[in-house]
Amino acid sequence: MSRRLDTLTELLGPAVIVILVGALATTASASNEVYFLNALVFVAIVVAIYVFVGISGVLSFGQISFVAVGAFAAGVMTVPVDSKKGVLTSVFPLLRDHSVGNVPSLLLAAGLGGVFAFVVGLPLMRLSGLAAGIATFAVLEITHNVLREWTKIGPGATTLALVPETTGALQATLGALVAIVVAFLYQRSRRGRLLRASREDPAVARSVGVNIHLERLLAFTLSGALAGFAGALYVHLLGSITTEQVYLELTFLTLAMLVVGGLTSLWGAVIGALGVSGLDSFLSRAEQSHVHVVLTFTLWQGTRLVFLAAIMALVLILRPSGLTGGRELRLRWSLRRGRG
Amino acid sequence: MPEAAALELDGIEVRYGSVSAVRDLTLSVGKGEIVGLIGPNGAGKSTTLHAIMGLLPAHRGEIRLHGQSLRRRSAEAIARAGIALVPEGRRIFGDFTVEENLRLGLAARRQAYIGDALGPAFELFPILAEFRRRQAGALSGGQQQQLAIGRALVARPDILLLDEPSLGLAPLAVDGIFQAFTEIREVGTTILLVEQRAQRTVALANRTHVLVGGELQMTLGPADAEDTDKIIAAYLAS
Amino acid sequence: MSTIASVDLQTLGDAFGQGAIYALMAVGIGLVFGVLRLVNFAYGQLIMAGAYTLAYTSGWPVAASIVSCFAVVVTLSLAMDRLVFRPLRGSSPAVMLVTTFAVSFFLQALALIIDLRDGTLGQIASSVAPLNQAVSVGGVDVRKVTFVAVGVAVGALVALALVLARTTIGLHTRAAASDFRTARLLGVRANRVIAFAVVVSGLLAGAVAVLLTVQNPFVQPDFALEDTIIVLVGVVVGGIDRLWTATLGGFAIGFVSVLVNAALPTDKTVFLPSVVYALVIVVLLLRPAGLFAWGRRAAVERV
Amino acid sequence: MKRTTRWGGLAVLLGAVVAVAAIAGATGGHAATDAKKPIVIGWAFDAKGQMAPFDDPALAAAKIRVKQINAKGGVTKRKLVIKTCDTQNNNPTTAKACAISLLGQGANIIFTTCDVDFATPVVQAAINRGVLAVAPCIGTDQMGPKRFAAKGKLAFSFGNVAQDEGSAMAQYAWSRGWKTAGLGTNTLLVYFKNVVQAFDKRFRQLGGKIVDRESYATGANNVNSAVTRLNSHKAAVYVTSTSFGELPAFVSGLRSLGNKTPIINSWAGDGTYWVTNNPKVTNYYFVTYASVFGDDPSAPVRSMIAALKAAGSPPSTGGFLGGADAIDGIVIAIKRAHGSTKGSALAAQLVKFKRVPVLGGRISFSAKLHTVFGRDYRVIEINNNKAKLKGLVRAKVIPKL
Repeated sequence: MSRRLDTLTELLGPAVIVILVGALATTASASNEVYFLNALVFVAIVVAIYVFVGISGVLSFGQISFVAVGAFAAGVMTVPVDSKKGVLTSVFPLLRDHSVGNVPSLLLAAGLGGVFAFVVGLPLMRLSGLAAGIATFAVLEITHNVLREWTKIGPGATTLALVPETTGALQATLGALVAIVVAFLYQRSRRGRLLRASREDPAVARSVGVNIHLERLLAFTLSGALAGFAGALYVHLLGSITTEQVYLELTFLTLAMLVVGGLTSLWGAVIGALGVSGLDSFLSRAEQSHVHVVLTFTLWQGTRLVFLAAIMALVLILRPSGLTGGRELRLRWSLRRGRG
Repeated sequence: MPEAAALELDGIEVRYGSVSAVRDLTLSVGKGEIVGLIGPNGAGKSTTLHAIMGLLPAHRGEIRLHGQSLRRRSAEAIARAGIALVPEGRRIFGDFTVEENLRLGLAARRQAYIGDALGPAFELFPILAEFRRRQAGALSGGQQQQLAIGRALVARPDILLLDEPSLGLAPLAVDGIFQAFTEIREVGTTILLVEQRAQRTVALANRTHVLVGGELQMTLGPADAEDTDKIIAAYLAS
Repeated sequence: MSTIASVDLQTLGDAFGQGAIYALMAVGIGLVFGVLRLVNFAYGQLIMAGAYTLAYTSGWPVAASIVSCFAVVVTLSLAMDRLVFRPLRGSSPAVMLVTTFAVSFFLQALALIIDLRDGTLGQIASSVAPLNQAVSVGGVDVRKVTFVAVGVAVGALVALALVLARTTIGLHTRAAASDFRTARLLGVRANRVIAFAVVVSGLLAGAVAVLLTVQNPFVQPDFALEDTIIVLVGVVVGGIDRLWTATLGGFAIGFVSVLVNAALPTDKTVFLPSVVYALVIVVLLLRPAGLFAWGRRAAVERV
Repeated sequence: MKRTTRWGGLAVLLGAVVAVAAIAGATGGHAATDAKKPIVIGWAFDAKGQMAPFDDPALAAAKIRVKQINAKGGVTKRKLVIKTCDTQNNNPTTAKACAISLLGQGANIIFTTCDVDFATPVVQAAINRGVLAVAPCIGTDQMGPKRFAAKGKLAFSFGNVAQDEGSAMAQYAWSRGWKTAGLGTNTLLVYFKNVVQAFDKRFRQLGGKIVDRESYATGANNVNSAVTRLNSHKAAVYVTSTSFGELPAFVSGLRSLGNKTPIINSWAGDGTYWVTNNPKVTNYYFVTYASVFGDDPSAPVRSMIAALKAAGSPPSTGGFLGGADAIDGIVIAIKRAHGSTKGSALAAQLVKFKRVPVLGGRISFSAKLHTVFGRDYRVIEINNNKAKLKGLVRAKVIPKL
């Protein structure tokens, strides 16, 4: 009974909070709505990273490559054809002469992200530890370099503009929910549990016949698909994208969100993404003008990042296991602790 | 006892999470004594040594060195207070030379030394002096054990804790090690010896405590060494 | 014909200079990793702080300017250890790494505020610029900084090697890097060893700040950030578990980047990162424990 | 104890929600329709980030210009008002929120930051709503239909277009009798690349010879290699377009190798804030909007610089002029559109600009080029770290790239 309730809250907790943020977005002013939608898109990105990094325990700096591929694929394929002829002059005719709608672009991004992750993961998932971290980072660098310099597949170093801004409150909320539900189903599935077991003890997992390489590859691919999907949500939110926007800074920021929230739980991924985005938006607004929350806050111009970084560092120093302690949301607490 | 014992454990309890590995353990080691601690695997022998070294906190009870509580002291501080542990598996630095390994032992030495600082090790185990420039990892198992004991001795500790020093050694090497214990005692160093070789330990030690399931089961004297039944009974008493 | 040969020698000089500077950074990063098992992403910001110090003191006598650079970097390095690394000891590697991201961003954001006070972004540090001048070696112009960088790197590495091999603190540091728990059991003082590593790594960062400003005198908040990332990659590729393999890794990635850049046709140099990182992936797949970690198995499951 | 840790997550979450919710309570204004109401210029810019050194002086000059115009009664009897919003180092989310917020406050025209990539979220927010988007100093042809297709009709920049600048540089080099050139392209920005490409094309048209083409990129750590290779190709002039750390690295790198060949740079190389004391910067040229070194030939420009100094924001490069020129240009367009501030009406006027006089001189736009061309560039030479006006040059041809 209590276990079933736990299963329920594990999914409902993140879902409810995301719907709440989505609902708040619709009540906010047009300029503030952007911040809420941005937070929801970040939920999707961080959950995508969680599906691999959180569940497998292997650190990857490469997941933003899949966000980038998703964003550019969805972006390039949704710019109207008549605009493309003028602005994307050097791309392959196939890309220049066809466009797809919003939903197909999201699916396309997810598919491409997944395929790319699978291809990359095939050799790389043999690695673990720091070697895996650096190899995935190399993937990020190469992806960025190619997207930036190869003008046959996109705008190259210039901004991809004119992307339809279809990520409104509804799409952002649904998108975040999709990521959460997929992550939940995966971590509850047999394969997800096997991979998690291999994180706790690779030797034991191997000895009972778990093919760690295969399980990691699966999670990597799923994570890549979700990341591509999240990238599509992102480009449809901003209406434009540059290669710099889906590169180092986003990689560090989203990883920080995951760790601040709690690396090892879906709840942690969601809380980290919302918490840090919320704090960032709050500081951003406080720098623009006064913000009233019980007290009135005003920030000196230019200090937002100083405070954001300091607060993140402080959270990690005081609570190294993250805001949620890396545990899923549980409403009924028994006296026994989760870990034996 | 008029004088405080060199080392006293007073009703200590050590826990791993919610499981207690050692319960209500009280024992004392007098100056210059060898005290043995034997018992089946998982009885809490190593745990006891780790608690003494401050590697694990004592959940309850008190550990005293010369009457002074060791509560809240770090491992490095306890080492410098005069307790040396020869850890299970020896834990020598295989990439380092024999001499470097011994010099590491000096980290815990309290007073300045005259002459060869590594003397205590070389006197006891001349082979170490001969191999001082060799890589420690290249030594045989018995020699590595001698190195680990020598490394502990150069700190000139008041109390030497040994965690299964004979484990995995050839019989001849075991004889050498046990011989060394007697010599170490003769210099006045107190020894708490955790061992699996029950009979030899009982024969050597002033007293030998049998630990079963984390609790003190029985205490044997050297006279009991020949009484195999008694020792077996103590082991099975869980 | 003669032009090509001279370009090659110059390129080789540049490659050695770059490799030497990266080797110094690799030691700084590797030393702290050795005792703390912490990958310090914020290492570049130590160098950045040193470079800003050089810029803001460029009116001073060169010696005073360099001394203050070292003072600032070492102080910041110790402060980082005290305020961030020490509370994090024993945390998971991922948490430690991500915290150093935050520290890195914090320091960059702070530098941006300080720098922008005069309405321009970037400060010039040119007190040591004469080192960038060239000397003619066999008809080829080679920058003095190349020799200085190689000289400083070799000197610093030899000195460090001697300290590590011959002194007590060196012995204790090596022991701590190899097995911290046992070292502490033997009475090795953790704080002293860590302080040693942190100070030495700070001194190296100070030296790198001086050398990097010679080549690139314009100091901005992201100064040395790119270099740090590349060196971190190089360190892991070389083998982070040991100081020497880590150092070689740092040297190799600096050296190879310059050579690959020179080998690429001009219109393809934009793909330099792809080539270098593809090499990184290949090496990691073939030798996951590190390119120079002979006879070691890939059992490093740390992050 | 355990209880608090377990509920800690929820508490933090609740806090976050409250914080986010607090942001929701903002204002939304209504567009001014009354002819007597002021003309609102929404200025989304980077106040304290990387682009601040470009954006801040442009805004400061624009503010002074607006004050001067308002003192004379404004435009078609309407006053000009500048409302600003800080895009905080051009964070794309903040930039978009800024643009929407300024439009919500009734902005008739939206100004944006001096880099087209950073500007895009703001530009799109404006042009999607039919509002004119203006950049004071973007230097590529991207601020217009080339980037934003049909909607790009509403996007303009008062910066000088790279093609024009590179062409002017080539003309100047040729006029000095420099017949061979070595090119160093910083591939980071389209602007950097276009300047050098335009130089390349125009210089060869004039009969010059390119002896070497090297490239490097900010952040790729390869400027030294490019310098080394350029040094081994003797040329009468080295050409680059760069700023940031690569500028001093490029110049002092060549000089340190004992190479004394003239170097010419675009507006990107304006200012002396970057010069190194050792080796000193010598024989270095650049073209720019205005000389900030006290010797600009135009009296109005000199007095604008004086006004900026008095306002406490002395300009470090000529780029400030884009801010003032943009205000002048907008005012002329509004007058010619009979007081309309509709994006399409203003754009229709702007594309007809042919050598229209503004504060900094005469400027032109065309249906294709929404970025200024035809300016009289100030050629400045730095010798021994001292900058001095050397002459003026205007491009005769705008090469097609």
